[in-house]
Amino acid sequence: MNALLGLAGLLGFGLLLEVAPRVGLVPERYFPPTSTILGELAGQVGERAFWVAVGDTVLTWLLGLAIAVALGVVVGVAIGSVPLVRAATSSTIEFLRPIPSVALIPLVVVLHGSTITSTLILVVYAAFWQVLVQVLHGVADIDPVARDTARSYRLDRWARVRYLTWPTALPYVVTGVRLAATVALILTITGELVIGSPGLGQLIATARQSGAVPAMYALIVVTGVFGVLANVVTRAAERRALHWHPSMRAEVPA
Amino acid sequence: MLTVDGLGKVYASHGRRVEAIGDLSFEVETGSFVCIVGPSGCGKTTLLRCCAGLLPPTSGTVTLSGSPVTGPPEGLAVVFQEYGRSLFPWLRVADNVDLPLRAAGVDRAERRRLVDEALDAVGLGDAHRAYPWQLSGGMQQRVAIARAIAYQPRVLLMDEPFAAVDAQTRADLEDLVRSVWQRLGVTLVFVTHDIDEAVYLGQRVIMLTSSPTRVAEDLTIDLPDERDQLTTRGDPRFTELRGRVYAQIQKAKLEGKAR
Amino acid sequence: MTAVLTRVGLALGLPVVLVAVWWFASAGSTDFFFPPLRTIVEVFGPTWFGERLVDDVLPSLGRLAAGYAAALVLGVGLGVLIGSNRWVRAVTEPVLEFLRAIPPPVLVPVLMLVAGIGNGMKILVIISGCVWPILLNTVAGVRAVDGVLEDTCRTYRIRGTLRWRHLVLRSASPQIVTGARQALSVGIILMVISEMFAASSGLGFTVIQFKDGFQIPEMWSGVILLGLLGVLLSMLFRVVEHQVLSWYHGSRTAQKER
Amino acid sequence: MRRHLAALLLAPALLATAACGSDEGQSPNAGEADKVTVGVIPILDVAPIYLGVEKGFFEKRNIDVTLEQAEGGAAIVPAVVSGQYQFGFSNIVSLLLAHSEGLPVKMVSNGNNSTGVDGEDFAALMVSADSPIETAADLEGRTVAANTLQNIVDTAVRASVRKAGGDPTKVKFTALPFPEQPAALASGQVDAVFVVEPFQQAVLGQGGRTIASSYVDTAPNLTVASYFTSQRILSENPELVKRFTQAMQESLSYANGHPDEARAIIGSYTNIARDVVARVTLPKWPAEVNRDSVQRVADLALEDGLLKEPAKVGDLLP
Repeated sequence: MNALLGLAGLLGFGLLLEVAPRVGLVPERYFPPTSTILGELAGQVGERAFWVAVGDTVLTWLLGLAIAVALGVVVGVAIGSVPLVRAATSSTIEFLRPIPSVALIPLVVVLHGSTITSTLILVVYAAFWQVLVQVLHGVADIDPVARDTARSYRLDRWARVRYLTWPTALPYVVTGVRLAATVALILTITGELVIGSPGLGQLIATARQSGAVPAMYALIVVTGVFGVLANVVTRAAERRALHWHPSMRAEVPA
Repeated sequence: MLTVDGLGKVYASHGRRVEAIGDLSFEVETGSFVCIVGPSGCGKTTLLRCCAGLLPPTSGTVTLSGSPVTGPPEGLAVVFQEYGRSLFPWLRVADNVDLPLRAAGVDRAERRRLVDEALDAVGLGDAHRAYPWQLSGGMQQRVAIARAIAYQPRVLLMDEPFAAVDAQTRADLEDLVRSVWQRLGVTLVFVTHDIDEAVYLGQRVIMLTSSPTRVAEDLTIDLPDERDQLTTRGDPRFTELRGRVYAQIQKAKLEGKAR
Repeated sequence: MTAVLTRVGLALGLPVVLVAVWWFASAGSTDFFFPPLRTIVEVFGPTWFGERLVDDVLPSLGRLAAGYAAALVLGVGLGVLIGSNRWVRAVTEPVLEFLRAIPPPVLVPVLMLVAGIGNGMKILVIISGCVWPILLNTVAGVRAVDGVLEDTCRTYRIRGTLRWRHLVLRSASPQIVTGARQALSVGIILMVISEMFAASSGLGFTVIQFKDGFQIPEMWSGVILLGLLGVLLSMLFRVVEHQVLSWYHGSRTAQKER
Repeated sequence: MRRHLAALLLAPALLATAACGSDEGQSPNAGEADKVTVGVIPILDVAPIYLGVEKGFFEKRNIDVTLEQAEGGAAIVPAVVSGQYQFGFSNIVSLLLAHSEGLPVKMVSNGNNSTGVDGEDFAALMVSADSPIETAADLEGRTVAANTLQNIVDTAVRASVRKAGGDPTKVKFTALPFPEQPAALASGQVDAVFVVEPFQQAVLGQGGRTIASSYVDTAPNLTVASYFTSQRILSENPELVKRFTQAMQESLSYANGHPDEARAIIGSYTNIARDVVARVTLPKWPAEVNRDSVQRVADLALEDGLLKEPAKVGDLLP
């Protein structure tokens, strides 16, 4: 039922955007009707350049995400497992985290030019914090009784990480990955758009430069689809990883 | 007078029909204290929600002072079982009590007086500025009762209000409810699954069957009006009435299982 | 006393060490793109405290404030409307999910077409990015209003404005705040990006100008200023959140202890 | 601190993408062609190097050229300095600025020059048909769109304003890419634009009118842009630079002498429509840098406050 209503909503939205420019409610030059956008999209899908761009975007996105997750987990577990280190780093983390990643754009451009490396740096920087913070929460969430039990059975450090820290932190890691995936996608496209590294963002910039408005919209739709996919996939992964967990955690203001 | 006439409620979900209430009829005299008991899961809460106008019945009617109840009627207050969820956690105790009065358009000075009186009456005269979650469970339920008192309802419905508080607090709260009823002269319908509580509190006890719920028996409690935890519960008549209610509920349970 | 000292030491220790490391490691730097920290600090004051504060920094912050405020009003307003009606919610949900999933910066070129290159465009860009997290979180929050509280309001005939103010908005406020926090970081990003596209003033614009003019220490100082602003705004947000949600954190702690 | 942290974080990223990154410090193997990457901007101005590559002027000097397109001169300069590109193309103001800020850059060849003919240059300061603006002096208090600020464009526009008797400090500039300028002018978002070909044709097409040929106003036969390299390449491999300069000079001369072939090659690396390519005004491509014009631009940049102190033009020129 809800799915049907939602579909109706999508269709209605598409119809609205089709009709509004046609009847002159909004200028057609700036708001091409849905059919034009979809036609343009179909045209793009047939082109090699489009798929190359998609490939570049996905590569940057996933590579950035993978690096951020790996770093976030390793650094998070390392910091989180030693209370003193955690206490000593918390102010630094709280300071570095809100630094807007786009502030780094001029720096990376100067250092690495319009390359994928530049965009990757932005992506990794932005996504890393999402993972790190969740991992730190996760490691802090270890049940004290379980910890004492592990100690009393004289599990060594590695076994503790393997059987205690990791399972406790896993749901948080997955949540972190979900949040990081969204942020990473935004920064990937932003980097391509602003820095000009190859990918969908750069195609949008090119479309803008040549005044190809429908192409711009078509590509924006594609980025939206990527965003939805990222959400759906990571949410499903989250449910899978968490199904055994007592609380399907919602993001709470921390 | 609160009249329940031929009340029935059927829940339909996922293609399954669940008949929660079969056919219920009873009356509650104005100013009387009626307890409703029944085996767990017999639709007590459903009945109460129908009476409060929170849930439309599938069949039959609820009438309050001659007018049918189609939505929450004026002059009716409810004390819910889940005290933790019925108080606004973002409002202080006094503001929680005050909010319904503001909605009713009572002027500021009068509201203040009513809130003070109500909180004093439940023994929370010094908790005005606290947040509900800073109080114990029993105290939170006192706040909910104070809110009902300050509202000056003609009818007060209570849905297993003490199910989740400890035994000692519970005894105190029972006495509190009795005294509030006597002082305000409200019509009080008190739903509980606790047989002792029902007999101790009410002028009448209406016993329900398992669902689909019907009235199993309507019993007048002929204990003296002045009740207290020691003497009333020690009274042989109390034991006798209690035994009778107990037997009836056991029977209802067995019948329920047999079905 | 020692406890306080330890805490201060722990909070300041690492940052001081890191800055010191940067300071000394870069002291003799001859790499054009990594000027000594000392040089950056020296140019920081003259670069930003003066005309640029009025001409660039404040207009940027003004646009951010305007866009963010508008997004809050719009997001909460629409969110409450959508969240309190099951049908509207079902119909709009996929559309909203899609709109939210669009990376906000890609809207900059489109909005430039529509709204030109002035303040209006930049504010619109900020709104267009900030509104989604607020809107969707509000919808979720409104939807999750406690059933018992809802019943309480009904029986006590608490309706209209009182109900919106004291039930719906307050119930949803933890989620609204979550959305507002996400929106703030998106807003800062968009403030900078919108100025990188077409502008004659603003923080993002100025930093790019420094880059194009090869004034690398000044550019670094701009990057640091942006970072400091991000940190400052997030601290400000925390203060506000503490005010708005003190009941929420209190009740959660109380629940955990029970 | 952030930088160090970032570096730390990014070490794996850099390793992983080393393949797409730069391969600097390559040494020429005997017998094999020297591989060089040249950063260019996809505009008319660089037609000679494309033509030269096609004609084999580089190949016959044992240089294997890869042309990389970048956003603008300001982006190419750091890439050349860091060794990502061996040579680059940039307007001379960006080079003067870079040089004055201490970046080790050195011009190696002329890039392109204005036609020197007022009203018939490949770039123009333009207003819309119904604009009250008659001369550059009327731009006081108005907004002019420039593709990027702090380069030859705003310097040239200020030169036009000055020449027309106006006060250049009172002109406001907005950074807006060339392709968007015609629309911005038409919708009144800016009062004037400074466009190069083919956007000059676009503005003409919508009825716009030229109020000044700013490059002509700046200096006679102004050298607008040039090819450059880094001091490091120059000192490590002066002989390669010499060969590159020779190949460039041959390319420039050839392009200057064969405008039709230049037009044809423009169509291959830009998206400019064929009929527009046929119409555009081409720049001039002399083989030698117009030294006086560079000095003149340096003086103007100093006057405008772009440069803090007089540029050592002699150090920058080839």
